[in-house]
Amino acid sequence: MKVSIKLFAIVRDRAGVADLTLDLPAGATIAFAADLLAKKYPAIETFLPRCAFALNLEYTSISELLKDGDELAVIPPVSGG
Amino acid sequence: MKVSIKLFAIVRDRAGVADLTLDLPAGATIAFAADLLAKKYPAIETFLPRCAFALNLEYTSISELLKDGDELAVIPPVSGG
Amino acid sequence: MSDRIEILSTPLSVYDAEQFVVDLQAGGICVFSGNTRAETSSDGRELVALDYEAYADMALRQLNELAGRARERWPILKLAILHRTGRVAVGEPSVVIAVSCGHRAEAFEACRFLIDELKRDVAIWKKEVWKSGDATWVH
Amino acid sequence: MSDRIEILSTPLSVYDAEQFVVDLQAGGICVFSGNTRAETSSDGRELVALDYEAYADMALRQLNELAGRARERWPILKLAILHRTGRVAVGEPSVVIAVSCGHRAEAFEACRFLIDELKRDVAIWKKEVWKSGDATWVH
Repeated sequence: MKVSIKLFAIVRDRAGVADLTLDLPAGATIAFAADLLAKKYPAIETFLPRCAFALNLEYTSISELLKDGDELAVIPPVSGG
Repeated sequence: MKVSIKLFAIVRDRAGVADLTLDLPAGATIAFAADLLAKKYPAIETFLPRCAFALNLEYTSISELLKDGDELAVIPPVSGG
Repeated sequence: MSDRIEILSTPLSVYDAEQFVVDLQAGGICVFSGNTRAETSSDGRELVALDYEAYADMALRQLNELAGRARERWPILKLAILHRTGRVAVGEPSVVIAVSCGHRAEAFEACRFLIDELKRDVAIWKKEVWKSGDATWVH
Repeated sequence: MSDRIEILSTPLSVYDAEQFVVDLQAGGICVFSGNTRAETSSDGRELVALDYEAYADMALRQLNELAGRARERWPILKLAILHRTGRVAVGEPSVVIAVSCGHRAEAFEACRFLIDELKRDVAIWKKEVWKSGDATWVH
């Protein structure tokens, strides 16, 4: 299944990419996708534990299951305002 | 001695006058001037106990002594803002 | 220290007050505008305006003193306090307060303090003006 | 219900936000403007701007949900939340929030709630841009 990934701020800068698509096995969780991202972009590995995740625009837990067509965003600690 | 009196809002409306001068005996207090105002303008008598007094632009107590040239204002409960 | 404290008989500008307090050191600006609110009395009369009267010499002295008390409590960069006299129609501002500070908490607190104290103490009065033509002092 | 909630790449107008929330039923309007504050880093570098980035789809959804939570807690007449993306120079606003209510306490509280929650939760990030040319994300 294909999951669209969005990276922002420091994570996007370190990975050098803002949008990508991951091809994941059925039953993959957000944690699984995060591990894959860490392997693909070693520069973000140490920062990922400080990030939250948003699935289809809503914060969710890393144990959540992904499905085909999902949009998964890595959310570094926010600093708006 | 002459004391300048200023009336505002409901007290001014009831008395029908905004500014006047009272001729007071030496040693007169604000309370004395207030009694005189109540006699001069019976329409304000019942409202005066709800009023504060400002002597030369500052709130003060009715036991304060007046002196020649003072400006005494009757301050109904304020409602600015 | 930069304060703009005025009692005016002409319409107040929230924009001017806010622009006055803009400061390169300001991270937070809080502006309060107190407006005449549409109202219907218990006996069905409609409010059209509030008429404000001030003991201007005293009120200005009080507002300056109030600004000084706020500056003692919060690290205020700039502040503006504007208050109307005369007729203020429904929807129009009778008072505008703007405060700039390094951080937002201070700006909110100082602005709230200024309007609360202004209403409690300052020598200004308002009269409700009803559509029927009659008017009643608020005391 | 009347909300104006926008993420904009162009300069924010405190005036527009305030005018948007004017309402005949409003006795109190509270406006907050969060600005880039001049700053010098511990090693002597001068801040020239903040660069804002938003996950706009999510941030707008969050801000709308936030507005809904504020409306459940306070009797809000109108509200505006505007947030910048892109470069915001020292002295310029990055966020403007305006709330109108019948009474002032509600307006202050709702406005404060909105900026506090926005900063805590909404998918927006800023980068400090220094005169030296380097830039650091605030996380």
